[in-house]
Amino acid sequence: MTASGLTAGALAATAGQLALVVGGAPLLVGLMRQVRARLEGRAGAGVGQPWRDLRKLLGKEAIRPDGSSWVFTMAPLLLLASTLVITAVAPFLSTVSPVEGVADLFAVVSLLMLGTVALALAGLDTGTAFGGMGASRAVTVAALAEPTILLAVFALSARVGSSNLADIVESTLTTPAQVLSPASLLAAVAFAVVIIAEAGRLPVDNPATHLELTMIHEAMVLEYAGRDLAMIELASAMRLTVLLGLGANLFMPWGIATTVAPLPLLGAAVVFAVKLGVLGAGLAVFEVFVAKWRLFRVPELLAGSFLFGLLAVSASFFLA
Amino acid sequence: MMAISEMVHAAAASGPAATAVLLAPMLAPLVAASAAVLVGWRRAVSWSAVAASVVILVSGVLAAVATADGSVLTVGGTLRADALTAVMLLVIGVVAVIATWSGVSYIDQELAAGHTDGRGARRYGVLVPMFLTAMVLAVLASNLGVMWAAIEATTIVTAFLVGHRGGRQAVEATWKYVMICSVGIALAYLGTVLVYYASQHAGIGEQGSLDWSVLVANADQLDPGVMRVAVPLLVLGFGTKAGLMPMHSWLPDAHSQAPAPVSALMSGVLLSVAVYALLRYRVVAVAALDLQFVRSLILVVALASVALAASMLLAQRDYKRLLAYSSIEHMGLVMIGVAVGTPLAVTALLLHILGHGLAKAVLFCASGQILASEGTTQISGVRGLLARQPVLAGTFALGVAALLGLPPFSIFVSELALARAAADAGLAWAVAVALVLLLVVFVAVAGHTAGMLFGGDAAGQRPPHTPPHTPSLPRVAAAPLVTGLIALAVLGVVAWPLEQLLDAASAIAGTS
Amino acid sequence: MSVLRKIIRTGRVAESAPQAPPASADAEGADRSGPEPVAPLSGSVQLRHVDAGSCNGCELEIASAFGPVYDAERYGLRLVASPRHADALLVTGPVTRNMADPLRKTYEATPAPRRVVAVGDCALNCGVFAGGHGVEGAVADVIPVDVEVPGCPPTPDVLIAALRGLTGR
Amino acid sequence: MSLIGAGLGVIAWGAIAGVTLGALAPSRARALVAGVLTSVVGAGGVLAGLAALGGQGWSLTVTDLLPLGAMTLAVDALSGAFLLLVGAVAVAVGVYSVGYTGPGGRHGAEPDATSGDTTALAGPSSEPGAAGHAEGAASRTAQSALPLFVAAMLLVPAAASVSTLLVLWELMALTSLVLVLAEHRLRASVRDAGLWYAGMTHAGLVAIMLGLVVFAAGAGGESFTALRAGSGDLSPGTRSLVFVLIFIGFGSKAGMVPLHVWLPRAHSEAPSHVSALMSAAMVSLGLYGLIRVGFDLLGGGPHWWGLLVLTVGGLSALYGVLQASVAVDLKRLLAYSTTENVGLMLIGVGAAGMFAADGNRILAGVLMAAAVLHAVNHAAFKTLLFLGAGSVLRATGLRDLDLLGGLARRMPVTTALFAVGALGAAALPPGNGFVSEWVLLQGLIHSVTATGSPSVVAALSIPLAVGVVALTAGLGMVTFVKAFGVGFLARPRSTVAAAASESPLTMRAGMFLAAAACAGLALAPATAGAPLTRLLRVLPSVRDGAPLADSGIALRLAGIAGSMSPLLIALGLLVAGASVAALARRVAQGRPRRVAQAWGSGGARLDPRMEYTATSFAEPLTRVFDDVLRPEHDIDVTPYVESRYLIESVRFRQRVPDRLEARLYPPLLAAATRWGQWSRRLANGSVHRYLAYGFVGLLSVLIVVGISG
Repeated sequence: MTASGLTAGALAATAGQLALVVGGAPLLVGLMRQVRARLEGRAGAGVGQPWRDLRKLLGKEAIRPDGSSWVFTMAPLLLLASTLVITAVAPFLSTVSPVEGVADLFAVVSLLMLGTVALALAGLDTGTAFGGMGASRAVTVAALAEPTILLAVFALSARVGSSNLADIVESTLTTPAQVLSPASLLAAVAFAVVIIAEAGRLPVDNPATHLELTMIHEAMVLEYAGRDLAMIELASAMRLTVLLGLGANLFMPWGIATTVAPLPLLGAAVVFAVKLGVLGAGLAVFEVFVAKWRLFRVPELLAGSFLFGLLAVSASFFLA
Repeated sequence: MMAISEMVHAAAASGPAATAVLLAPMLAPLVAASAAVLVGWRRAVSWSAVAASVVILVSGVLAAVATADGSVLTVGGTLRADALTAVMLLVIGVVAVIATWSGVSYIDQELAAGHTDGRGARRYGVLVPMFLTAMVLAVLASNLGVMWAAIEATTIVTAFLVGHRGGRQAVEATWKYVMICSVGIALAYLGTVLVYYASQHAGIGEQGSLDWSVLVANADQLDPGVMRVAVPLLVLGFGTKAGLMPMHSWLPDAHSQAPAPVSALMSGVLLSVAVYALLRYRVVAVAALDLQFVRSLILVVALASVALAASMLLAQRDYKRLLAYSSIEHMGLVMIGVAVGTPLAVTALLLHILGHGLAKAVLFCASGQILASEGTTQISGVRGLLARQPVLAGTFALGVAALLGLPPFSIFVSELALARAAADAGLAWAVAVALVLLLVVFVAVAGHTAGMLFGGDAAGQRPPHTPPHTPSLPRVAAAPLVTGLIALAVLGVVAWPLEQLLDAASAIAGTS
Repeated sequence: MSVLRKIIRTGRVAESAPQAPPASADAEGADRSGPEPVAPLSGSVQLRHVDAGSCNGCELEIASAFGPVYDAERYGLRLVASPRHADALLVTGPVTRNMADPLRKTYEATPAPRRVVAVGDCALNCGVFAGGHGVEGAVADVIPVDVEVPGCPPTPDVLIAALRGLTGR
Repeated sequence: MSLIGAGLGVIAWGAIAGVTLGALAPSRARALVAGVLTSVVGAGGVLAGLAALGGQGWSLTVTDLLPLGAMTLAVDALSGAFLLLVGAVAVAVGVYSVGYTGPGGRHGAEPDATSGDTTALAGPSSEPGAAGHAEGAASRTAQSALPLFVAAMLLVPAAASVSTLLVLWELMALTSLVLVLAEHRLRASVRDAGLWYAGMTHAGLVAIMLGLVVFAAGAGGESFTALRAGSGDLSPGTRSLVFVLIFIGFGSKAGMVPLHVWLPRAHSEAPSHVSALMSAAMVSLGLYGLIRVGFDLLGGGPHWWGLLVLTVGGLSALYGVLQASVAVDLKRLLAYSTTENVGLMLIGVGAAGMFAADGNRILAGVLMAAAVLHAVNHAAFKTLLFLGAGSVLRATGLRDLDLLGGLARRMPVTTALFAVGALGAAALPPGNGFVSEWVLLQGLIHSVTATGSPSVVAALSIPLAVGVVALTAGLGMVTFVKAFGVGFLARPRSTVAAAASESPLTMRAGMFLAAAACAGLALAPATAGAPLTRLLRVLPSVRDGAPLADSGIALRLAGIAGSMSPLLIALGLLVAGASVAALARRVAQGRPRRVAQAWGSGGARLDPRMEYTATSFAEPLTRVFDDVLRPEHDIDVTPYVESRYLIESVRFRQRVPDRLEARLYPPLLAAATRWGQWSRRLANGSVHRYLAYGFVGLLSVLIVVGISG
């Protein structure tokens, strides 16, 4: 394959995973809701419901609260943009990427935080009590989750000697036994907790609540309507997808293409979709069994996962 | 520069010029004093004291130029000037100029305020120049006995000046001053006699000698047993005059009660003249005894003085006493230099003496003005001075900054050099102790003066938009203070006018 | 694990969906012609519930409509917290004096295109509270009403049928 | 004449001109003169710094200056980095100060003492404190001290002998003290701040002086050349003593815990442009001193030196960021954030020391480069943030975040520029703080693979360090979301905030310069690669390799795997954002957003008092870190006189004091006071007693003489 062919293929891979995540993220959310509905004995609205919601929101009027500034209108753009950038750089379909070396795992984590910050600022900018409350809670949770996620990243990249996403994935592919190393397992647990916290799932946050006082994510976006809300909804779904996708490919990368030939890419897309579906369904099942925790128990959860992260890192040192 | 130097050298070679250089600083104040005796306190008389001080300063400069290469000026067998003397003459001259200069307006203010009368003013006009003469004599005397006498003469003169203001406190201060210094006089006398005894037994000269250069030349023949007793006595005796532990206790009272210019002279010069005496004796002592003994003795006294000053400064309530204790602290530092005694240490301590003299002159004169304007010497009675009297408070603040050892003022470089010298001599522990004590001093003094200087006036009662008071410090009072500060800053930045002289002086007094 | 056992034992409790109403005009009990399902809203309607002074009877029925048995969510309906997110207001009860202004504000806060569903007799004509000293009037007196659901309280299937007219599913 | 010489000449003459003209200029022109000269002095530093980083060397000895020593100056790449840093900060600050110290503005006014009270909504009723202002930062003293302060800071990295360094160091302390005290007439707290600052800085000086003097005595000379040559002659014990002493000394200037106590006071009470200079430039000179003496002159040391620095750095980072995250005073928040960032720099330096001791120079080089890079980045964003805070202060007279808000619409430029700084400080991409934290983390990550079999200490300390960096990053994010979100967004919480107007042009220009520096550092950090390599050549123990390979737009680490391209990330964000925006515009079909009243759950009109404040924003964190922060609560319940069951008013106050300070310093001060009170008894005025002292003294001396003789 020629160099230009390689580039073209890599571009295709990136475009493919962008399309897959953008298109699939609402479906993943729909799937999770559907699983949950079935477990609750309900029929459910169908996997495509989030897409229907988005389509409707795009046609609706957008509203800006009196007294807000450019931050309020820019925040959804930044949230979506940062998620798109993560989607582009993460190795979901192929380890070969035209944007290799642009962003490593630290950068990805920080970009996720950037989205959180954008939304928190927007919540504050509304000038409402709920907006401020949501922002305060969201950044508190994020601030406590960030150390955990960085430690998990550290544990993963320390053994590889690189925080480059593709390198980590390839290293796991070549030596599968690594996955079962204590460092990796501990990191996986820590990472799982972080996914729950960052994506605003139970027991940290209840995505389906209507009670403002219990909200975190929802409270920040109470003022958004129409296309702005659509962007936020899409971005939130994508963030969940990206987090699950990272979890899947960092700890179970099998199926990912190591070339950019069309067939492996297609296979990788299918495998990736299946992995996400399984993970999403699993998360939904998990959510049925837990209730939302009191806000001030959340730090305990995160502290626990921080400890896991620390153990993972220490393990990677001692058992390297 | 060269031309002047050659001129002076040519002059020094011929006796009369040297005589003029050495006699003028003693005679000029006497002329001023007799003028005061004759006509009482007049503007011209007060300026004549300034003129006499200028004469001292000029002869100091001439002596410095003449002796910076290590040569010695002598007049008969009694007066002698080497580089070390020249430095001291400079110190006396500089401080005297500032003190007498600000004395001009000070006594006028005292008269106007009714704190003193014509007789008091005349007495002041007579005694201050005599005080200067005595100190000049002390540094010029080639005989250690004469030096002792001259230093003790200052006690007599200044006793009247301390009591100048009258009143219970002043009299009490005078009483303490006389009492304690008499003890010091006696101890120093005893020490001097013992040295004389030792020199007699060593067969120096005909019947022994107290001539410093002769003693130094034959120091190794002096009986160590006698010198071991003599040296502590001298340290305690002259230490009394220098305000060192444990004979320091006259100092805070005397300095706080004396008229401001006199306090400036006492603190800025008198103390260091006593140190000068010890510095002369140290050369003899080190040669006669072992270095370790002399060093430990002086170091203990020095560190104890700094420690005492630091303790007393912590809870000080009176700003003139604050300055007095700060003098004890600085004399302690200088004595650390004496204890170390390496050329670098001597250079540093001489610069320190000069810097301290200037800073104290400025500060005591400024505190006199503060007393005049605020009517109290209590620290808590003065608030927000910078807002009301920017010039006065500014000079006071800068003086304190200089005193605390902040650049660009020369005390910083001399302290630094002292620390280096001590560390080089293997006394890093002493440096550590001294620096920590200095930190305590710094915090204490800074805290007290910050209370006096900063804040809105009248404890922030004044709203910020009323116009500030006009500076009420008269120009004639401000000029000497500002001059002193500028000199202090120049000394701290520029090396050339003094470096050679100080090196020559350190070659005389320093031992490695 | 007991939860899991229960889930397995219970299975699906949602009743099978009744036939979608052919047109909203046939919606049961609509005494004035409801609006055509608006195109952008088709398939997804978020509802903001406003209790304007209800006796809580209607609330019970609404809750049950969104419960497992009737499962209103399967038609693309969802209750939301903010009127900004809502496409339609679900107003119950007669409008009391204290709730008139909040109701107007809620209506104002809802982005266009927006619908108002008046639920229950009280919302339609104040029911037994008509003429009460604290009652401002029916919902239609305060904000324009698009869909009316009569009944005291309306049963969930009636409610759902009316709401399905909005989603078109 | 080399460029460095020219630059230093500009600095010296600019400072002299600044003092003279600042003192002589009429009050109307003073702000302009002082500002321009400050910028000129800064530009001299930038020139010299760039030349030095470009590979030039320079040295000069003037024996006629500085008695009992000689003014010895030498500039190498390490000096160059800090010359550039300080100079660049000064340029921006100089431009800014023209407007800030010029006429107008509320920053001279007494701040609202009743913050948190209901009356605060009324705001200070006094008119802009023009007169008070002239007495403060615009006073003759303050204006002429400004260029001198900058010059002193710039010359510190050029000093090449112990005396020169210490003189300049103290000159810097004195001039900064004068500037901190500039507004002493307006607020009583200024005096306390000045005192704390003076005391702590002098304590630092004592440590540095002692350390360097011992060093010089052991090495047999006081010039840096002599120290470098003689450092091998020192015994290990002496070397460690020197290192610990200078670490304490320079650390106190850098604001590490527990010597940071002056920082929140001085930085918040000083005029804002001075805060910027102190926090951004002066603090990093503490880092310079540590690197210069520890790694250059001493040439590195045993493993535990690094561990000590790492530990203190970690504690500083955590404690600083925790206090910042709950701070309510904007400038205090920024000051604590300085402690945090200094902690991060120290983590880098400490880890570098550890790996250097292990012989891993490549990794040590990367970590050292991370520390220096972070110092530069911190300087850029902290300048910007303090200048932004100054603009707010000038416009409103407020530093209290709880009373601010709504500035985004009233001061759009300030808000946007502050956002740039906050992005950098929160260490989020595409900000500049992210870049250096990334390098730092990379260095730490590779400690596993690079060291092979790491020691137990390293295996425990490095993960903890990573945890600290990570937690710091998270809490830093909270801090700056709070500072920006509460301070600038939403609706104003007080009438003064509602009446704010945009700052004058010069102030905006100064902030813009700082923001441009932030952007440059954020997007093209790889250009720092060659200068950093040159800098590391100065330090023997870390000098192998080139830490940042200059590979165009991507930032690559040499010797270890790791790459990231901030420019492409920013570009990606821009492209993604722009295309999403374009799509959204298509979808919107020209329908504008409706402006509606914020949704207040249908209740009455939203009152500004219903908004979340900085205090409430930080409440969850305060609870989470309750054990460390120990906030003080104070509840006053006032019942009606008729019945104690009927409550008329409830007042709740919460303060988060500095625990560390409260634990350490009051006992010390109390002990000093007791000591002082006790020693007063020594001088009770009795002549008998005084004479007794003399006799006891005489007796003991004679006894000692008798025994020893």
